[in-house]
Amino acid sequence: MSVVREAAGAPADRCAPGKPLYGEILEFLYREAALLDNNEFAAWVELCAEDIHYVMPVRTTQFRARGAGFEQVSFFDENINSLRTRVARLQTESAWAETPPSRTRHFLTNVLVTGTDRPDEFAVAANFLVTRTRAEQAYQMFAGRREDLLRRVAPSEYRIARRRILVDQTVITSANLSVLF
Amino acid sequence: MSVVREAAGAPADRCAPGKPLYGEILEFLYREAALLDNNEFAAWVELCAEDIHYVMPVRTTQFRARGAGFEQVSFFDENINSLRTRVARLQTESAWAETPPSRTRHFLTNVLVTGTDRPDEFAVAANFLVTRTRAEQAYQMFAGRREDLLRRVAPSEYRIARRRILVDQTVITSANLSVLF
Amino acid sequence: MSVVREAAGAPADRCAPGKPLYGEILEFLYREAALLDNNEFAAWVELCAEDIHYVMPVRTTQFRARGAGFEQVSFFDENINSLRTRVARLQTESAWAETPPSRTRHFLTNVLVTGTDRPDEFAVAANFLVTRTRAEQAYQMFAGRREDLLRRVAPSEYRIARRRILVDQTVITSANLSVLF
Amino acid sequence: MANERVSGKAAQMGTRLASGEDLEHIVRPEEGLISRRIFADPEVYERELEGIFGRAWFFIGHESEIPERGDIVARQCGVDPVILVRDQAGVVRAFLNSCRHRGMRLCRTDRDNATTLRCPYHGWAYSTSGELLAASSEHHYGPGELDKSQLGLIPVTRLGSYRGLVFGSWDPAAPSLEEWLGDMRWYMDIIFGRTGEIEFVGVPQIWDVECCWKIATDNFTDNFHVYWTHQSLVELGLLPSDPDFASHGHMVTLNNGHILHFVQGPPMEAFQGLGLPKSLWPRFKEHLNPAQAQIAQAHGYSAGTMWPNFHWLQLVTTGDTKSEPVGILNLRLEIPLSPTRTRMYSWFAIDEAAPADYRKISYETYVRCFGPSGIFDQDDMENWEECTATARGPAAKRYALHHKMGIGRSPDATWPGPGTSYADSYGEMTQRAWYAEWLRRMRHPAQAPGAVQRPRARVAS
Amino acid sequence: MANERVSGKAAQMGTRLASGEDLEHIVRPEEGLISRRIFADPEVYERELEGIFGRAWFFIGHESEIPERGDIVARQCGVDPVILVRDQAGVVRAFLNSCRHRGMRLCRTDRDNATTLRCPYHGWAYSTSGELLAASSEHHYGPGELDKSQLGLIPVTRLGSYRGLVFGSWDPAAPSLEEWLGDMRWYMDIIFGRTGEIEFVGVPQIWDVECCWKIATDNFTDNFHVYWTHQSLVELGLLPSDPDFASHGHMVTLNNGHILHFVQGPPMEAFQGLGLPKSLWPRFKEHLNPAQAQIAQAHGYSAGTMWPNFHWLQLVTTGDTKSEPVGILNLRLEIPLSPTRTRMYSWFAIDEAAPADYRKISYETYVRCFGPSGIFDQDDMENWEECTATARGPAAKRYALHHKMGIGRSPDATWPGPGTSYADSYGEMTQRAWYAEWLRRMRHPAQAPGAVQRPRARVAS
Amino acid sequence: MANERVSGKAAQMGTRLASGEDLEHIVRPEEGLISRRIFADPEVYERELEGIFGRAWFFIGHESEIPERGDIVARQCGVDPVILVRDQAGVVRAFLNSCRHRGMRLCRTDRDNATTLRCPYHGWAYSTSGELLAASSEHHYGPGELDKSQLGLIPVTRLGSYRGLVFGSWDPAAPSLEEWLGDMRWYMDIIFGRTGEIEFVGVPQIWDVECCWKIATDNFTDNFHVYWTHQSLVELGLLPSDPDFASHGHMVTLNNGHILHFVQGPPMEAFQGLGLPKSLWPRFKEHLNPAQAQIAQAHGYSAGTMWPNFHWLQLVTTGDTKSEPVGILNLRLEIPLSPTRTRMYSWFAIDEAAPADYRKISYETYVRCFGPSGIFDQDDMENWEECTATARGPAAKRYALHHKMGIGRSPDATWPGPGTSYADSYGEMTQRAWYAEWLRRMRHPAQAPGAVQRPRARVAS
Ligand code: FES
Ligand code: FES
Ligand code: FES
Ligand SMILES: [Fe+3]
Ligand SMILES: [Fe+3]
Ligand SMILES: [Fe+3]
Repeated sequence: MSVVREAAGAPADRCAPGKPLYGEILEFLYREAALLDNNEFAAWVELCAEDIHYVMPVRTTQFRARGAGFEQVSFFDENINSLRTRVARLQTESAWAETPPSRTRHFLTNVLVTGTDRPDEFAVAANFLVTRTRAEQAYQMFAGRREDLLRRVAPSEYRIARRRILVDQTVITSANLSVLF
Repeated sequence: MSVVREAAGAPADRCAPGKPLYGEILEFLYREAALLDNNEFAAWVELCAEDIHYVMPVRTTQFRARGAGFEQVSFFDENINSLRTRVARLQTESAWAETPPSRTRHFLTNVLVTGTDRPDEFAVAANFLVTRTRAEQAYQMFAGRREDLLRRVAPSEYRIARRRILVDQTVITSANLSVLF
Repeated sequence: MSVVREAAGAPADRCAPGKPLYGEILEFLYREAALLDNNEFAAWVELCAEDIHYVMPVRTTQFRARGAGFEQVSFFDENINSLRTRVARLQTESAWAETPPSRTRHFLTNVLVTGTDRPDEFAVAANFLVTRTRAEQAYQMFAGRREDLLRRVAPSEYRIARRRILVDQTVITSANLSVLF
Repeated sequence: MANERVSGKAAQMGTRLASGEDLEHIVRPEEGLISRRIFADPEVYERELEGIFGRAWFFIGHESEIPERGDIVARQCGVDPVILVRDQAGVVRAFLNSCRHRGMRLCRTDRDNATTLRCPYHGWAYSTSGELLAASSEHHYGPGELDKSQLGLIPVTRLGSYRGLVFGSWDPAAPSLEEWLGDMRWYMDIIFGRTGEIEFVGVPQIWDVECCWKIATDNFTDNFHVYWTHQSLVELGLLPSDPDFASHGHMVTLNNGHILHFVQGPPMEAFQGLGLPKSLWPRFKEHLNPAQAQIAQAHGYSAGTMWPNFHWLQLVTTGDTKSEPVGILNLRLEIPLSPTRTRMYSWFAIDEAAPADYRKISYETYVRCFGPSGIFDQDDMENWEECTATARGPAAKRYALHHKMGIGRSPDATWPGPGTSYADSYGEMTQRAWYAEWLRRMRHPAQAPGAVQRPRARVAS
Repeated sequence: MANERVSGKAAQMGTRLASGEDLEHIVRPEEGLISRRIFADPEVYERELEGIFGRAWFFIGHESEIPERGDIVARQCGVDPVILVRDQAGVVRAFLNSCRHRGMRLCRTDRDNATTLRCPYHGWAYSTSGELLAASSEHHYGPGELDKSQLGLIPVTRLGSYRGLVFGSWDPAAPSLEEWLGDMRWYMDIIFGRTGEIEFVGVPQIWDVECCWKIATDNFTDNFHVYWTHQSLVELGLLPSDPDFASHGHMVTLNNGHILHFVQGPPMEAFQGLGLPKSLWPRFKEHLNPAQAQIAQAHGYSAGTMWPNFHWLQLVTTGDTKSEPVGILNLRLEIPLSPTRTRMYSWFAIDEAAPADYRKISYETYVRCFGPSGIFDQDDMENWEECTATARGPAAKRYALHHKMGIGRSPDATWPGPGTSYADSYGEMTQRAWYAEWLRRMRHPAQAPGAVQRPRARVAS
Repeated sequence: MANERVSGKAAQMGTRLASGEDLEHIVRPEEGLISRRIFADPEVYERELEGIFGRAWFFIGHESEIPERGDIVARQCGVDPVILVRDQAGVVRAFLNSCRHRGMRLCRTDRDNATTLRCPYHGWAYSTSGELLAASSEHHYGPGELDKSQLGLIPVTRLGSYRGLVFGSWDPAAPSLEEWLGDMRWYMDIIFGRTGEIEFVGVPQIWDVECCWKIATDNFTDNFHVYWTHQSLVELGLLPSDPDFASHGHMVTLNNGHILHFVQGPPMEAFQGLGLPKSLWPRFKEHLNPAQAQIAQAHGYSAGTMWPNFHWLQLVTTGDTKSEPVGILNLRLEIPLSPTRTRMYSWFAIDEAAPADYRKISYETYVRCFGPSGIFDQDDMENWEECTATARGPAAKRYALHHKMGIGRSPDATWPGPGTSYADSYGEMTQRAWYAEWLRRMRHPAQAPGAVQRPRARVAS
């Protein structure tokens, strides 16, 4: 385990692609995404830590000097209870927005892993492109960057301790956000 | 070669990102995709095994309890002869759907590799996003997951023994499927 | 450093995924993309070599026998001075096309690395999907392949010595190309 | 209770367009002149929606697609979404896929099996035969406010079935299905009854093409494009190298715009008996009359259009360069989405009597040759899109397409079947007949489209 | 200088459509019959743009969204883009977000704080109160060519504010905001004034739904869908299992199409006092009259529509299965983008007097339950899209939806508030009142839409 | 054989819109008042298609783009797709890119070299001069059914060329190209003939902008936006810091809506002689008359619009902060795709006599400054999109844009060229002249658009 725990972002912190830990985390991300795309939500929520904060801030158009436009108000602002409630809802046969289910695909690229000041926690950032279609629709798209804090709980086993979903649109061009990111 | 041959999907079977075999397979997938995107179809079909089954099932909207909606009827249901015929057709100057050619790009992400009970065969799954444009058109998109069975025939050399193209749309929003996946 | 310097494209030249150099280059590409997506243009242009040639040829629809349709005329044909001018412009508060800024995401996949006849230079090709949204717009897409020549100037440090942006559309379905690739 | 059907003044749209042009002048089937204008024009399309899709008979589905009680498929009748269902009594029915209350889509899957249909919005529940079993919060309705006997699902106004093919029409004044199909039934017998029952296998392929729906229908009765459009297959040896190869046959025009071809293939056994396995040929005589049986025996290819947008393609081909030719029965339907966008349906069908190995190879050959990935169809769609794209401009709209081939040709009185038949299946008689029916329909628009109606009769099947 | 306002002949569109149908025949609110045709028809939509969005009063934003001088948010008034700004004198103003010169959008961010607005195209600069401070290349204009005093920003024709809610209208002949809201103000006091000031927190969520805007408005005054549409939450125990649980209340219809509901929740303290913390209840009597205070005290839920497209939702719920119910105030606005596409706005608001812990849990519960990701709202949007999709076809357009619940119910004279009130909040009175106003507006189209105008009065706030 | 040209009644659309408004009232060029309504309105756009794009003269391509016999480029004439081809005799011709048979697009590549054009659908083959060489299955046509002499490609109705620029019109009654260009030719000589021949280099850049085509044309004759829209380049020192820097010149309005500017640059040698290298300046006197040569010598910038949508931009600039200014000749064309979407073409052109190093640096500077990636153009497109977006709503449509600058300015009689000239190139005379021609064209719609026609004359070039 060659992860160094120094100031975030410093080169020494980086866990470069090709390193075993990077590969392990990549595999976790891919398997996690497959659970979402396969509607295995109960298994997915098991990967969330008890203290998870899962948030997707609303974005607005702002001048560059005012930052990236992420607002205090969010599209998602979830803890483990509310995520479990969402998942339980998806298990009913009356969550109409997903009954019948949408068909999603989570494309994860540009993954960067950085150590934190805790040896078992890693800052993992990834570009996400989520495509979604339901009924006879064309593909809807959600693009952005996801900033995760992953906690290693056993070899090759992680829990999502924090997930910030930084979506690129200010106006979501989708009827709803009944899918997870 | 650290691939373990046990029950499919068991953790011991997984070939994690970063392992040499994973890298070898990733390179194969990328080079194979480049052949398709560069219109090098003759070279591409050489990568197909004599016993290949290449299939893209039609998908329908179904309640979750009835599964993922993949039907018996397919958009593609090919063996080596029919694939070679498709490729031979693309070499003529009268396959109008691709004369002049479409411009495609095969984006492969979320690759997972699993061993099988044959030491030379690997189950390789990848998300695919294929973009396509021809003439003055906007991009068309095809998103889904590809489940391949790759057979290692020499170091760094593979043949596609099976390819299941699990597309996410039920209604293909493209005039035709004259491109390969 | 296991890169072999032989005829370009020969298998011996390839630097397969999983090798340390491949990982190093991947990380460079991802960090470079993040600079663009985070509007850190000044830092980005520092990654360009003094002798950079940055070009995006216009593409036309042609019969296959006439090649891939890349023309002599380009959408971008830049040297270091013109890139620095573009970046300086983006630092003003009056480059209206990007004031307020677009929100882009550079998805890089299918990365292939090949050695060249110079030990410190590597041919790096990647599929790019760039999504862009500004104001209340839906996502615009740019898909294609990027062919870079990267020069290693220190461990884990590279400069972009050449970038060819091979876009798939003949008609750009975007009001302008005020974003970088 | 207020009557839900209220008469509005019938729209007398006629054939004159807002621009001052008259469809009578720009669509002249008898002269073989069809203006490009009708292929990309929003106003023409709006009139087609009412005048054609609001009142002609349309294919909805095949009875074999809903074999069990409670089986449902979601489809269209014309362009309106409907469900085709086999009710609990086994009767095939079709309803607007829209709740009587706020119009919510009732069936949101492509297919299902259900005993009741419950609306997600307020829970109104309907039986598979369309009755409203339960509304929502019923005790909050006052007397007469909720007449459940009048609030069953809206049945497709006219429903009929011939040889398992279920058709519907939204026009209460439409002729019966039998009358409308007329002599076309004689030919449908050959395609859908030659060996007993025909079965639609699985689900259709569905895909959207950026073309006018009429460009596609025009192509489905066009034999002489095969050599040229599918030239790549000629080069590969999958099609004969004689440009006339698909001309050795007859075309037939019938009342109400129905049209068809029967064509002999190359002089090989594989191209006789509609490409069916030889073991099935004796059945022709059992299931058909002698003239029909002889037609089935003597021909390899057939294409027919049940006006306006439902087609059979009976073909003999192979999906690769190494295999032997095999018969295929392909059914096609075009549903317009806009003046220049069309949803395509393609089904594979087969004789219930067919042996298993033939079923398999016929299906595989179908998938490889037809539908969006088909090595035949791919190139047709390129044509459809580009024929449509060039018809959009104001200059193009001034010019007519050319449909004159065979305009002076005499019918072949020796043809044993009904209708007007012509020897030599290269010609544009069938297209001219199709457009003549189109023009006739555009002249007489639908009943008052604005009336607020409640469904009439319960349902008929 | 030429007068920029030029009279064109007023369009007398009336209610007759090009097809010959008459809206009077197909929209019959008094009978509970609303044709599906009006939910997906381009012609109806074009008339709505002029007849409704060009002249009714529309919510633009809340004063708390622009607390400081120079604060700006970019919004719509009707469907036209406007900026809502607090000028340097502290006056709230609204202007068309379009430069007087070539029409460039002046404010291209969602929010900003500025002392002047400078146009990117030629640099014309405006004060926050709309004056043109400087044009471009002024010395190149001849005498009378650039009358800056006449070239200030185009103010929203009528602007008004009630309880911090800023509304605008493009109709110079519109009644005053007070007149237009009329008795609705009595109820708005309860929602927006029960404990003092209300604050809109942060920015709205904004998203686009492929639905007719009217399908959504119809839903916002519909109480009896809750049990069925949100059945998943009944299953999880987040909603009561009694289908009548949301019926224990009153609905009210008012002049000008305004409508609302007040509903008691389950007999628990959490569902009293509009779900507000008990510590705030004494404030009701301080800020409201006794009848209003009693209503606030006795109810848990309320939904109101300030005609046509602005809604409050006052609810008590929990966002997960482990928490206690909490009150939420959610504001909603629908801006149509096309006949079948609508931009949705959702704001979270809260009493300024609310304690910090309640603010936090109320906000979190709002995010989890409402807006595009909300476990409530998600399923509503599925309904909106599918109700719209089924209304497009020529057959569907012949049939009416059913809005008859309570058509014969007598008003409840004991209700202490203004308007016509009905006991039992399951019913379709409020929808019928909404459509009646819609029809009235469609009968009397806007002033001559074609006149080339220059802005009138400076601005009023 | 039936005559393929059938007269329909000519549409007398006039200037009155369906809403009752009259274009005469809302477009008042003489007063500098242009209603926002015309920039996003589907009805106005439909009328433009017939009234302008169906009958004005349009730039198709430059002869240097098809230097060899058989060279073809696919383009538009107006909005209809055409091919521009140099036939085997070397004659330049243009045809509708649509097969005479079913309308299939004949040339499906952007450029090609061919001796014959064969249609993919049924194989009809045409020569490069448009003759139908072979149809399909010809022996299946009866006598008179296939008159090949009448079935050549549809030529662009009128075709003409001036200084290598090929223009076409679909109006048989159009004046000759020479007449139509009129005095504009005097100025085109300066731009396209100053040193001999001009060459269009390579292919155009093509991209789609979500704007009204007229917003872009308006911008191409606007000089005083440069300082403000391109302020970022002022900040970087690529443009002078004096807001008046582009005003030192003349603007000219001509018959038929043609308009142009000639502007002096800063008093540096690089900004004289149209920015061409000094070595070429002596050629001005050889190729131009003295007045023309003097204009070429004395100016650095020029912009001209060959009404309605083809523009030259002659500029002197640098693409980065380290280089010296260099001359650029950029040609621009806008093809509308919808009321609010436009396809942009941008070509780089250069004097054939130009030395190699100048060619290179001029080209590179062009790419960096103009077209979609250009550090100049990028910001213009932001304006075009946002000016269009704000013009969609019913309120915006009531208000006019402001085009009054210089409305009272007197012409400058000392200008040596034809037309009405004004000193000081900051002004809106040219826009007013452009809109006056637009209004004139909209008053007199095209010939009977509904006639089913067959092409007339073979072709003329
Ligand atoms: S819409 Fe079906 S029950 Fe209300
Ligand atoms: S458009 Fe605003 S200054 Fe010209
Ligand atoms: S369409 Fe060209 S040959 Fe038939
Ligand atoms: Fe075909
Ligand atoms: Fe709801
Ligand atoms: Fe400019």
